[in-house]
Amino acid sequence: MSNGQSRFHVPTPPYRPGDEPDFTHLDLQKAGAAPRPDPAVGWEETRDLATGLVGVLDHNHQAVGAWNPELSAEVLREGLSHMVLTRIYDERMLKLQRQGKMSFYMKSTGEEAVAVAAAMALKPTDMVFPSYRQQGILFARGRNIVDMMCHCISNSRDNLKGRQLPVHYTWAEGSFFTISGNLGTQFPQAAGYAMACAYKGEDQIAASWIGDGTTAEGDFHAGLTLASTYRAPVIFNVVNNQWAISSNQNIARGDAPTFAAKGLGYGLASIRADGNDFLAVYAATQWAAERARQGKGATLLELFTYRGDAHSTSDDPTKYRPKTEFDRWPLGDPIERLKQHLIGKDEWDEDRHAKLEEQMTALVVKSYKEAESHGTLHEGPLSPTESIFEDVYAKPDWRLRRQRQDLGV
Amino acid sequence: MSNGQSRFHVPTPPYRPGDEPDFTHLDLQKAGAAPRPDPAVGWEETRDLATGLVGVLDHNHQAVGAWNPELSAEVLREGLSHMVLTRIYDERMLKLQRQGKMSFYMKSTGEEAVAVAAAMALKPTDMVFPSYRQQGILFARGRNIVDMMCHCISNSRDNLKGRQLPVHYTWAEGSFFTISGNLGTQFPQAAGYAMACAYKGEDQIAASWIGDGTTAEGDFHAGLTLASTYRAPVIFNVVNNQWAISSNQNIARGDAPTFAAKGLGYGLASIRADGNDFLAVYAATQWAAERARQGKGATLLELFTYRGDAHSTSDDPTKYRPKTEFDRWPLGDPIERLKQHLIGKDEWDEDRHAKLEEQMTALVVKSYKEAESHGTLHEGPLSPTESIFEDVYAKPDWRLRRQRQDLGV
Amino acid sequence: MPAMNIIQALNSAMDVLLERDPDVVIFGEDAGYFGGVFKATDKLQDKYGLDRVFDTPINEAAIAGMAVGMAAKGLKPIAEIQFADYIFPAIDQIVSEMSRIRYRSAGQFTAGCVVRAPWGGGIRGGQTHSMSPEAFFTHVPGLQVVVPSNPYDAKGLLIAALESGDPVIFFEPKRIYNGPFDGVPDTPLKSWAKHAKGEVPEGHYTVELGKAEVVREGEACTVLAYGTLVHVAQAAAEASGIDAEIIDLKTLAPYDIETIAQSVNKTGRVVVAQEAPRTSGFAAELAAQIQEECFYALEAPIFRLTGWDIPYPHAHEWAYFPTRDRFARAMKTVTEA
Amino acid sequence: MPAMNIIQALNSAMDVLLERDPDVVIFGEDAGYFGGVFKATDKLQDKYGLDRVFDTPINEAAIAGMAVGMAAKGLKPIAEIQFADYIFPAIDQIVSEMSRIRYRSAGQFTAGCVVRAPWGGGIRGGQTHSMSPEAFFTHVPGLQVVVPSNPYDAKGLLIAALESGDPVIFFEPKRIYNGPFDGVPDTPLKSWAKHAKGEVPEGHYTVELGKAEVVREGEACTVLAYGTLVHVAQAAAEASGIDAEIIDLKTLAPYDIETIAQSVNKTGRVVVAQEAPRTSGFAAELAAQIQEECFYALEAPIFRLTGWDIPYPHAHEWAYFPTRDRFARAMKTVTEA
Ligand SMILES: Cc1ncc(C[n+]2csc(CCOP(=O)(O)OP(=O)(O)O)c2C)c(N)n1
Ligand SMILES: Cc1ncc(C[n+]2csc(CCOP(=O)(O)OP(=O)(O)O)c2C)c(N)n1
Ligand SMILES: [Mg+2]
Ligand SMILES: [Mg+2]
Repeated sequence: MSNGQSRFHVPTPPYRPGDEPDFTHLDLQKAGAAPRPDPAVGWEETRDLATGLVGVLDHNHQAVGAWNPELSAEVLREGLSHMVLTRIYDERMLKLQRQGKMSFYMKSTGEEAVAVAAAMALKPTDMVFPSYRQQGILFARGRNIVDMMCHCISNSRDNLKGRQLPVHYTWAEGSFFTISGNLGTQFPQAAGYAMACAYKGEDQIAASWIGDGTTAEGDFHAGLTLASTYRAPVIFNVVNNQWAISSNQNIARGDAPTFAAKGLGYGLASIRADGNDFLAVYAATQWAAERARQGKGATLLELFTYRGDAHSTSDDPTKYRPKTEFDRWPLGDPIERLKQHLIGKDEWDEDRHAKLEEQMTALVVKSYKEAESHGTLHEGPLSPTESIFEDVYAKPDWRLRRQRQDLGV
Repeated sequence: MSNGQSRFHVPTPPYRPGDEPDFTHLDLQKAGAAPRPDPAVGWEETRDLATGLVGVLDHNHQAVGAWNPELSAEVLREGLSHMVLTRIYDERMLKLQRQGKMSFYMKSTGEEAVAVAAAMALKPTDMVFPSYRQQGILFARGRNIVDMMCHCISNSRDNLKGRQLPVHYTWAEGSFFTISGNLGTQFPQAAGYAMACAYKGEDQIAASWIGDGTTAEGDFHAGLTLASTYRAPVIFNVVNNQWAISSNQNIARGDAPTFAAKGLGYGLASIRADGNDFLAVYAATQWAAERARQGKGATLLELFTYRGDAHSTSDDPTKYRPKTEFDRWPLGDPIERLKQHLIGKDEWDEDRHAKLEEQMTALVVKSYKEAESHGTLHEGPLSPTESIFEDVYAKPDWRLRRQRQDLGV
Repeated sequence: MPAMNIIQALNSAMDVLLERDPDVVIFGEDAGYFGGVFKATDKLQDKYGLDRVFDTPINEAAIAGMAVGMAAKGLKPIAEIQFADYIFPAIDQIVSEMSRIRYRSAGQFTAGCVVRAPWGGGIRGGQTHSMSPEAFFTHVPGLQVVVPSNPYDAKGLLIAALESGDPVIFFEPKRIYNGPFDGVPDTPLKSWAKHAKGEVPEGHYTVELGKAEVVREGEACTVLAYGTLVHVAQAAAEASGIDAEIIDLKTLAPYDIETIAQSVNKTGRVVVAQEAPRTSGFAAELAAQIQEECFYALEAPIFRLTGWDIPYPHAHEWAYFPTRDRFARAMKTVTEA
Repeated sequence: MPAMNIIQALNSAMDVLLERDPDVVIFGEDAGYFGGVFKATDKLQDKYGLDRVFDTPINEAAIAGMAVGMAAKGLKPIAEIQFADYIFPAIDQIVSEMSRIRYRSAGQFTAGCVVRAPWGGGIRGGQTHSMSPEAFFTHVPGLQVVVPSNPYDAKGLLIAALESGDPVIFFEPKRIYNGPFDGVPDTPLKSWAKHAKGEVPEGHYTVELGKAEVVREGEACTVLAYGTLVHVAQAAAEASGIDAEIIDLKTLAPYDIETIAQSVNKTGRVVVAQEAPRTSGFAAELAAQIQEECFYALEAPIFRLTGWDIPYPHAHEWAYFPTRDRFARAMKTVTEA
């Protein structure tokens, strides 16, 4: 009975703690190999893209092939800078969480390109419906870092009045929807939002992100079904970082070849791209955005990446996967790859990179100081206590008025 | 604003009341043309089957091609007889509903093969999780007709004690699960049941049916995801009768090519078959059952058919589709096609057919008389009133005991 | 003023809303071309176009999620769930999303919309076409819950609901769509045309959310009801001769505590009624609040008249339903206690 | 007897169940190899195999639906929902299916299983890791709802739940997984080892469903609580010196009306407590039933001590939570009224 032999099939990850990960057998389409159809093609033309892998940066960090978005060095440096900032910010916040400055934190280490490149390829007014792991979008859109931190430490300047867990940002001004703790709910919402954009005859589109594990939720199906039926101008991103807390991507994916392939079953354009390749993410997003703006409907993008660190501050990944897996992962590190690409083009060097890191570290440290001057979760000041009764409705009814009295605030 | 031009896309049916339906443009794969791979093949080998159309009976009513299940004339006559009985039963029950003998009814006119052929291709012990439109399974499995009727008229012998709407049958002895009024819930249940069969090391499998419209529900995705992950021995049938009450199949399907193609996104074997071709339904079910029993997991079968009559006794289909659509529908009528096939083989003739219809009508009339002798909904006797408090739990708690007292029964 | 039944009144409300505001959109299963299985959206697609009144795939979570997304962009969606029994697949989008968008974004985004659903029993619908799931939604901060009991209110409340800017769960007592019901199983259908609240203005008007109405004044006891049971209570008062004061709550969240307390303080005796199963139903909330609010005025235990703790049965519907006779017995119990 | 915390006690219960009955299977998100995010299923996959304790895709409807299907085939599933806040995507399968399989099939099929979920707040989890959605489930005929408050009960109730043959929603107060909590925000964590109910037998035993326990006898008032708040109530009684009788309900559906009524008839004064938002919470059911049952014994309004009608806030968690001090004030109010 306990012989480890299952009578139905339960997928196991390729490697568990103690194993030596070896990804040499992974048959990934070479960078530059995927053709780039016109963004207005029928979804059928994306079949091979859904099981292939759109890549631009090759193993020599050169940009190759039809998907090369031909970005200026300036834009690339900007992307690099946002990704570096994202990583340094994440590191710092983790440390602060360990020091008890905030209740919880979630890093995006190794997945910075997925957020930053996409945000840069979209218009700043396109509405994004992210999960909790696309903080890179905020940096790319120029969100004030102090404000981000004030949210994370739930202080008196938290724009969410201390109501949300850290990293569950909202920023309407930056067209950044309110992040939910409930997985996947943003997909049908993004479809609805996109339909409303089309309804209003505006050029704006919507984009949403969920993880590989979250594709299993009913709301994934809800979102794609809506988009297929109404040809909503929305981009659905599946960030396949291969882990959903402790469960490997194969628990959600089952016997499907890729997550992108699921889009084909809805008649949606579907592309799998190298999520650690800034240029590939940029190019795929650009393609999907163009398609959406042309009225050709939604695209499902799978961005193949690796969750470089723990799921959140609440788990220890060495308990369920090899420590060395990230290093062995053949698609590498998005920051390192873009950096090498720029260096290869003579548009960057190690010194400038070190300096960038220094600057960003200084910015983060300085910002945190300022943020802390507005209070911290444990020491306050927080938003006024009575604010817990606000925003439940446009106007509080008798129940909330009485309850506020009962609490004596 | 009301120019009928939508700013997002809202699919409309090909024809509305008043239009002349014309299906000559429909490009359906010819009977006999689809190859029949071994049931143990990888799901990838079913790609073309998912967008094609498995058919056996050609336009001359001859059985052709690799999918011909080569059934004996005896078995075919049995199938014909079950289908004829199903149709006559449905007609009779509709009439009785109109006479006020029952609160509600749902016919399966035009879709008899989907239920009957599948049931005959399965083992009698395979557990079925039907929707409300596969009453044909019960006839094929030999359910007592009087008992079926007693359920529909909710009388004292209703095996469900009057608790369910008519046609929401349950018959555990016949491995027929309890039908839900909530669409789609049976898909993950069937997957779980199938997993339990595998867990127990039994040969038994599960099969479930939903409609085209129901594929949009989250539970469709839940069921297929489970089956893909755990390789559950289950057959998922999508009965594409082209209408979901008033909405055309394109509201649920959107831009997807077929419903079967959705299975490919889960890595499941997927087949579209001619649902009005008894032999094709039989063969496809047999193939999927063999695959499941071999431990190769689930199959998604789309059975392409047409809902020949109203959705239920609560709607009037002439309000949303042309009256002539069923007649024009190129895949015809499953009963007529099997009848002609048997006649063509010299195994049947019009006289025998007329006699069969007479016999079945007599059986239904006689059965109803008997059923009515056990009461009807309006005149009683019903199951004892106090039985409403039974089966909520294995044993009623104080609340139910008191409530029964309060009611005075 | 034209006589309308509840369906016509709802249809008129939506017509008014669509006409006045291009941001109003309406959708649901069979709600487009067909006009809904109960015909509440009849002819509206034809009048306003395919993108303003349309059919949805059969996925209630998608319907609610789409409403949230559209509302975030400034549209004013009215989403139809075909039967209240089928609202459960949408409940995560309603409980965890729709109700909290304003709160969790600290007012940066809102999700003002209406989710309409035919509700309640008495139509031989069996366990999946008869539910009264209002208690679930009254327990969710951020939601408003409305149940009209007549054509005039149905229209005025629906317009007020959409104009409130916050999400409203709008349950429609389908038993009385076409006429009031006295709670006697075999009474022939009456028409709204003969009922004062069957007169419905053509144009725009609102009935204020959060306000109850005393529909019958009396001294012997207070009866709190909503939807179908308002009429059953009235019939019971007439039939039994008990001088009951009957309050039609109309809005359950937030309910009108003032009107309720005023009556209870006068009568000291209370029946609270619901069709839903007894345990943890909305009647419990009312009873709990009233005993706190009016403790010293109460002369008898508050009587909860409810459905039983069983799924809604099909054949024995009338053994489950709080009929006129059960109502009369309840009134008798509280007045004689 | 070994000292266990609640997690260890639950783990031991599942170990016992898996060991005794090959039909028992356990599954949930991260419940397999990792042993669950709270470690309730730690090491069980290793001990019993991949097909008895396993990970599921992140789809709560699939989890509940799979449990129904497996139970129909005679397995005895224990399904874990990672947080009670995430039970909503599964609620249609629970409300419309699991709870009704026995009823609608007239006993031909059953769906005996347990749905476990970490529940309640006080852990800085914010609005999506803090909910107490028990009221929803107590409103559903066919479900049993259980909330243990200590390791001994957790194990005995979980075993009894699975052996009951009917579906049980089993909510685990995660605030007290590792030790009781006195309702004072900054009290350092205490250990279950020092608590009488922290002693847990290794083997099989059950704690009867539907039975409450008087955990503190007293004369001044009756306090009804479950889960975390049982301990907060006790701390409040000690701190305030009010001679409260405290009842740990343990099972909410069906709740133990006898034990409750006996106490209320003695004290005449009642506090009912819940962490969930106030309106239509489970405390409303208790208050409604008690005022009916014990009307003439009541000397003061029943006091509902609850969370507010707002989503569970993150930073101001302790302004929301029914703390020891709010408890003491409530007891004072009812005893002095
Ligand atoms: C509805 C719901 N179920 C479960 C959870 C608990 N949970 C939070 S994150 C997570 C894993 C998500 O994995 P994935 O989608 O791959 O995203 P990633 O964290 O890898 O970015 C789970 C199970 C949740 N937040 N919401
Ligand atoms: C969850 C849920 N939503 C809505 C309904 C109402 N409803 C009953 S049947 C039906 C149409 C189903 O169409 P389809 O799946 O194509 O099956 P068919 O009736 O054509 O066999 C609808 C919307 C329901 N029963 N359950
Ligand atoms: Mg992931
Ligand atoms: Mg259909």
